[in-house]
Amino acid sequence: MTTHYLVLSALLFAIGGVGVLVRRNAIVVFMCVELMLNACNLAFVTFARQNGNLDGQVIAFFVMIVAAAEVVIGLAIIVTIFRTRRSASVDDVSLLKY
Amino acid sequence: MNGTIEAPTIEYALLAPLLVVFGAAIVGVLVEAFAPRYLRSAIHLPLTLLSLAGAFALAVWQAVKGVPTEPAAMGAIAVDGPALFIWGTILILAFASVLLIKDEEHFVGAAAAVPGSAEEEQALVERAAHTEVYPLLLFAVGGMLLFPAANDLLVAFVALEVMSLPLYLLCGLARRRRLLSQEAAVKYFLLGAFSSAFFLYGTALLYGYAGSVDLVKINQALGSVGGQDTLLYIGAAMLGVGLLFKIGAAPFQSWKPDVYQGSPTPITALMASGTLVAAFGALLRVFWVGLGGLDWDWRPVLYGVAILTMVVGAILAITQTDIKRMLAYSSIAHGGFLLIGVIATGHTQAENTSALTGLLFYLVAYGFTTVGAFAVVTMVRDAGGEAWHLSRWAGLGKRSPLLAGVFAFFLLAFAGIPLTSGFFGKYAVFQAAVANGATPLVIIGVVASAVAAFFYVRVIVLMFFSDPAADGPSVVLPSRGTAAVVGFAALATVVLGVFPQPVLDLAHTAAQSLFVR
Amino acid sequence: MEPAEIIQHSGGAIGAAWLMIALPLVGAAVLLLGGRRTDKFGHLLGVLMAVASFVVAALSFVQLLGFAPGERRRGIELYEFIPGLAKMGLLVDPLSISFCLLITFVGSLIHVYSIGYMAHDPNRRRFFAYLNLFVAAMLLLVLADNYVALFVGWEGVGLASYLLIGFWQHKPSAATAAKKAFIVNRVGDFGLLIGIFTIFATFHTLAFDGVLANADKASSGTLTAIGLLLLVGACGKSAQLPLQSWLLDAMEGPTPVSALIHAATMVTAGVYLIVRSGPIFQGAETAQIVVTIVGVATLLAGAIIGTAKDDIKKALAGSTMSQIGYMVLAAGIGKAGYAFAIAHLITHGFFKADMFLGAGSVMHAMNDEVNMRKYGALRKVMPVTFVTFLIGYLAIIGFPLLSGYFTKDGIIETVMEHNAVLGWLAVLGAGITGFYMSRLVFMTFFGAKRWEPTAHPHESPAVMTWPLIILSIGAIGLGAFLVLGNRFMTFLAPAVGAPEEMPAFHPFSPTGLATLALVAAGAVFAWLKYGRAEVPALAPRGSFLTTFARRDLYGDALNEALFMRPGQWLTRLAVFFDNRGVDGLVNGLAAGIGGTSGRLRRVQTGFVRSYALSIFLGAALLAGAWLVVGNL
Amino acid sequence: MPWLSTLMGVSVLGALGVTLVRNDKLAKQFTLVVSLIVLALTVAMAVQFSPNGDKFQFAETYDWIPAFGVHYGVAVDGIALVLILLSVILVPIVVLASWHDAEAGKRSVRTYFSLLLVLEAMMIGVFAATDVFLFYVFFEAMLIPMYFMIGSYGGAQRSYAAVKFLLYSLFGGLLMLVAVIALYSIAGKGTFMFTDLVGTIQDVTTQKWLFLGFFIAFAIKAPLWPFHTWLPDAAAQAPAGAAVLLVGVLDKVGTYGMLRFCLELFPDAAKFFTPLVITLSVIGIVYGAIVAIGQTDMKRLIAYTSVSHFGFIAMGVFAMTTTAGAGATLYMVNHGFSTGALFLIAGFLIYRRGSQYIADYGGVQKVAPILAGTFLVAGLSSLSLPGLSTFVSEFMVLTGTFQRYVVPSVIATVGVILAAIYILWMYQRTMNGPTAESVKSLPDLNAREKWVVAPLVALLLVFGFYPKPLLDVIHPAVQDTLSSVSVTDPQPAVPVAQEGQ
Repeated sequence: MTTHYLVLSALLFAIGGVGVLVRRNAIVVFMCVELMLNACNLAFVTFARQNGNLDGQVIAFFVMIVAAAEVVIGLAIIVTIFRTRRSASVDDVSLLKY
Repeated sequence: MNGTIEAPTIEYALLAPLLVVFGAAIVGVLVEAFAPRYLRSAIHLPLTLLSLAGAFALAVWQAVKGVPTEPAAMGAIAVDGPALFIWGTILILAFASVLLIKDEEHFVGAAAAVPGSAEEEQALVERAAHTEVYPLLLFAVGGMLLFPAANDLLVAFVALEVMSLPLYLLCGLARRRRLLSQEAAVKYFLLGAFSSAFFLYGTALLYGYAGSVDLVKINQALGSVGGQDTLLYIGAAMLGVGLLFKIGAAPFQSWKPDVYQGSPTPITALMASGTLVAAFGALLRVFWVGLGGLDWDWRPVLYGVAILTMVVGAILAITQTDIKRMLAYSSIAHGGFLLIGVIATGHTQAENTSALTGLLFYLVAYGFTTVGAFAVVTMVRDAGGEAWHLSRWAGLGKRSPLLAGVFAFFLLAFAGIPLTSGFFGKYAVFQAAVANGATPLVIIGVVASAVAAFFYVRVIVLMFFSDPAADGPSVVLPSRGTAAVVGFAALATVVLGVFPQPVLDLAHTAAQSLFVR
Repeated sequence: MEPAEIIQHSGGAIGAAWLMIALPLVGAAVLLLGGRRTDKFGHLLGVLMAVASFVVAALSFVQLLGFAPGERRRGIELYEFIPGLAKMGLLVDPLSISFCLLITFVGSLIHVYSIGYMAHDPNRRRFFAYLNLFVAAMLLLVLADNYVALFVGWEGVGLASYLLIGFWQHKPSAATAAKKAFIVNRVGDFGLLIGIFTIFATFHTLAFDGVLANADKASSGTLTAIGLLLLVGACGKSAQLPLQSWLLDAMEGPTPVSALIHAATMVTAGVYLIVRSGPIFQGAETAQIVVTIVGVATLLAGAIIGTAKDDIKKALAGSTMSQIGYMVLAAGIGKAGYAFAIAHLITHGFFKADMFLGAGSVMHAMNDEVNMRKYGALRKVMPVTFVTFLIGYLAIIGFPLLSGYFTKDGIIETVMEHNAVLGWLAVLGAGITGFYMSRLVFMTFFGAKRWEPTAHPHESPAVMTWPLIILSIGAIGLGAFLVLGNRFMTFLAPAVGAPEEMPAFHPFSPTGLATLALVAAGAVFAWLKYGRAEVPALAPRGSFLTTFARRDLYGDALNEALFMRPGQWLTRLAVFFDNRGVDGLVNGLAAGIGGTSGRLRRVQTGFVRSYALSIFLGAALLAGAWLVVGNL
Repeated sequence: MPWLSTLMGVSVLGALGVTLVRNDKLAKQFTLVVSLIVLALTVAMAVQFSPNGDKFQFAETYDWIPAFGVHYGVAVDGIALVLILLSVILVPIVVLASWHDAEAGKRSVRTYFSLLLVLEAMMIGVFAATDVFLFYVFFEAMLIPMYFMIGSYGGAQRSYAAVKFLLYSLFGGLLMLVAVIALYSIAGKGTFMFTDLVGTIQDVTTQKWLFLGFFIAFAIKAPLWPFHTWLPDAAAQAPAGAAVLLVGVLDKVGTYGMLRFCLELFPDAAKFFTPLVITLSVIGIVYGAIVAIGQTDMKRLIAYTSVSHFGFIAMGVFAMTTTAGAGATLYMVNHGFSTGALFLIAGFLIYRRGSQYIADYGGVQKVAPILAGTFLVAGLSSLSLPGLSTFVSEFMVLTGTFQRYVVPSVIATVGVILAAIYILWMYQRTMNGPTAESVKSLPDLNAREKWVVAPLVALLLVFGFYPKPLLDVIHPAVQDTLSSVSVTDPQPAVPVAQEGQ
């Protein structure tokens, strides 16, 4: 029955991935990445249960912390560029190309 | 298991270099918090340099004292020959980058201030500076040290993030061309996070497959566990995505040119040298140790990736007009060449050792030359800061022959002309590959490097054979640090090109026992 | 009877035979390197060297006579030239010594003559340097004891001839003529070279004694091949068909050059080669036949060309071709013909040189006018020239008891015995000779004055007339001396062999009479047309035959159509192909890569999301690939 | 005494010294002195060479990179010796000839001459290397100084020419690198020493692949048709002096490599590919000559004549008869002198008039007889006139080839005719005829230039009549090479017992 959880996590991961591809707003894109991380967490926890050891659950905590740190950095950067350009659309930042 | 958790044992001595760097970083943060502004950089610089030097010394002491054959910290971190060698390399490169950072020129006064705004003006006036740069850099270096030494995927993931997050910030702190710098930061951040998500998911799947994230255990599981191969393959692939992203292998190379171009040059130097070395260390460990039993499966895949990377790197570089962007593509191409070494695993330990030796040597050679090249880039400036556009480099050979000569020498090393370090790097890797039957790959490799030679040569032509532009860029008198870096890099490139034996021996002893299992 | 063995020799004049070559070589070197400093005495040095070399030749000749006939082939080792291929050595035997005497003697006379002829030329020193160079090379050619050394001399004389034809190189015509001569000769040398390769491949030696003594051991096929290849070389050097075209243009050179190189000596080298390689030809029936055919064809062609030329030198050049045709014809017959061929070669050397120098003295007098239609009635103003020229004329047409009579008649007789058709053609040739030579003499010395108003003809200075006189003496007596009692044939026998029974000389043989009759007819016809009748100042259009002759039997036209134009076309094509084709391919490849790069870098759009997409797809690709590989 | 190392050392130190000299004139004189010292030393070495002694003499071998089995191994056999002699003789001449070349572009004179000396050291090294890897290193590293000499001091199209030259050769070199590596790992000897590697590759298929790897590199270097198109550009753009070293020496590395490595390391493959190589050579001989006839630029013309000549050399090498092989080796030397003379004198002419185009000249002979005369001699040597050394070598090559391959050598002999056409026609267009206005005031050769030309002409003449000294050195080496390829000369149909033949 754990497979359902795995499927769900895969689904979430996919949604997150697609979200990154389709959404323009940097914040949303970033949220999608977070979603992917959480999908991973779900997978970890599930596997922890499946394998009957705690590592997976421990790892989940690690991931959350890392994700939190990522948020800090991420928002800092996104906010800066928003202040500069008055827009959070990732499609506007395309000076560097070719 | 009965729920009780016994306290872990940690070999602090083995991890000393890591701890020194991280410790220094935290001290740095405290300095930011409590030291008065005017003192900060005065404290930071010696602190950073000393910590790096100290870490290096410790690493050397470690190596002299005898390389441990057991993973440390409950099997989380493996301080083995290759790891120590890579540590040494990264620390030297980081040291060099710090020397480049030293002259504040490169970094923005107030990152929060909107470009062209009053605040920025004011920041300039009161000569404000973001001294956080140093602790950030130390954190990044710490991550770089941890990444290749991580013996389980979780540590690897954490190390990856610890290495990346500070870099994301540092990318955005360029003093000039701030829009580009910030853009680089955003791109690097989003894509980095994206790719690390893949890495994590891969970890999860492998955990699901092997029931552990410990590389050794995973490797053992490869044989035993059956029926879940799909899990394994997809997991391994996802893991690969994360790692290949960091080396900038095609098709995951797209971030490299933009980020290298946008970032402050010293940071570019650090990323192009340190990050690459670290990433390759990790890649090697994951694929040789974690998926060692799987090599018949991943070798063909990496085969394709290597070819694609070399070709894309070489071909796209030809038409670049921005020096940093061109170097970025060149580093992509070199990533491809290095991948050849990763693939050149054989059946006997000796064969693997020679492959690993070649790879390590290549990393050293390439790292030093790269730092040197970017150091030169920082010195060629005009009104708007560094003169990035190649057309501005025309006739540099006449205005300042020495600098142009050195740079030309670096370029020749990149192109792999004999009597430069680059040649022996390529040679060592190619030889290992041929010895292990990857000759076709090598042939593609040499063709690619012939193509690559074109754009290195093109720059030389610009610098020496074409006449200088009237308002050509001026070469700033280098600060002592920068001069030292350039000199050191040039020296390394010569010495490794003429007498590679000592370093080869060193790499060989490091690779002797391969990675601990 | 077969040629005698070669005996290694040292000491005496023969031992010092190399001086014959060295002396003029030194002269040339001194004059060329000495530069202006040697201007004052340059010509004297040149003459001195030529004469000195004649002295050596004469002494060697005397010493050679001292030996018994069977021991008159003396080989002199000098040094190892090309290890494994050839030594540098000389072969002094009746054949080579006869050439040496001819070359050095006539050569010296022409040197003397040139002092006067070139007196007013600023580059006289260089002229003498080249003359000396020529003499040296020619002597090496005839003295060499192997084919490589022979080839060295062979091309050496070619070089000298190139330099001397183009001596007035500021004249484009001269420069072109010189180049043409050299290139056509190279075509001949092409054949000679391959001949030499074949010889080496067959015998693994290039020394005469090695090759010729063993020629009979080789298959006749090989010998035929070698023979024909050598013949090609001979044709080039001796202006035989089909490589004759250069000789007429070569008249651009100063007249002494025409006399020495293009009449007396160099052009006869082909004959020497054929005679020297006798054993090879004797083993190759076909080759011999081809030789005789070439000879006949050329002797007629030359004669015909001679009939139509108004340029006195070109007329003489035609006659030279024709006379050499006789020699080649004789040489093609084999042992029976060799002696006569060489004898005629020697006498021809004298009387043709005599006439060329005469023509030179006439031109000298008529400020370098060569068109005979502008001459006439010169016999009164320049008696010496006239008389000597007349002697040469009588000699060449074979007037009884003069040189040509004996030698040429000898050839005709021999050919007649060998093959009637060839014989009668030779006779016909003699008749034509009678006509065109008479025409030449009448137009030049008889009839009315047709001079340019500016012309004030006068007799040439003694330094020029004395050589004429000496040469004409040779033209009178030499033939009788050589032929009567087969003196020359017996002398040559050790070198080239001789027929089993010596030919008896009978003065009034039917052939001889027929020849005389034809010659007389020709002369009379010429008298009617050019002696008595008024010669038009402008050449009349003339019949098709005349134009045919005037245009050198369309030889040049043929070469142009066959080689020059296609050649130029081919060159242009090749250059185009090289730039567009070969190089284009390379540059195209480079451009292709550049273009690819230019298009490919567009993929790097700068949009984060497209990068993310590439990563996403990359991940999918990687996973897919892995699954595929893993499940194989 | 470590002769070869000394030679290289002296030139390298000289190169460093030149960069330190401040004044240009002094730098030139210094360079000249250094190159003359090297020449003297080389001659001193050459006289101690015993032709019938060991194959390799003056050998020095030290470990360089044990990890790769790479040695610093230098020594000479007859072939290498004469080529080194060629190089060290040409260098001082080139120095003297390029006295003013470097100044044309307002670029550093000292750099030019120090590059020249660096190049000299590398030229010695590449011929002396007895370690395949060391050979490769020199083979590639040589490109760089030449690249800078062409690129910085060349004509209008210099950078295009320089890049083309570098990339073309580099590409070949990289292919060779693969072959070198493969040779090492397949031989499995753990060493790169040439003598140890000979005969280690037995499998014919492997031999073929490795042969191709080496051969293509050498064919590009030599250059053989159809890899030749870089040469005309490079030679036409390079300053005369550099062009001499490029065509006279650097390209010889290609043909030398064929003789030394392609034949000895891969005998079976060499035999297998002989028809192909001979075909390419013959095409090159005729094609190069025809294209040369069509050139309007003097230096390009000379370059194309070299394409033709390299055809002869390659043909001689692969004919695999003693005569042809020795001839080819001698050809390498003579061609250096003769083309050297042609390029330099053409250079003098171009320096005076400032145009490479034949059409801009005419009647020079009248105003500058010595220049014209020497030019003619050089030209005649290029069309291999007997009496000049080039004839000996060409004759040997053709004779030797004819023993085995009749048709090719006959076609090749056509080149002899074509040579007469391209040389004499160029001479006529530049030197003969009415003097062109633009050259009316052309000065004749000055003392320095005479000193440049004199030795070359002397060498051409001396070896033209007395090639024995060179051939005595070359013959044993070539025979040794052929015996290791295990071929024997074809026997004559009519064997004639000849002493000393």
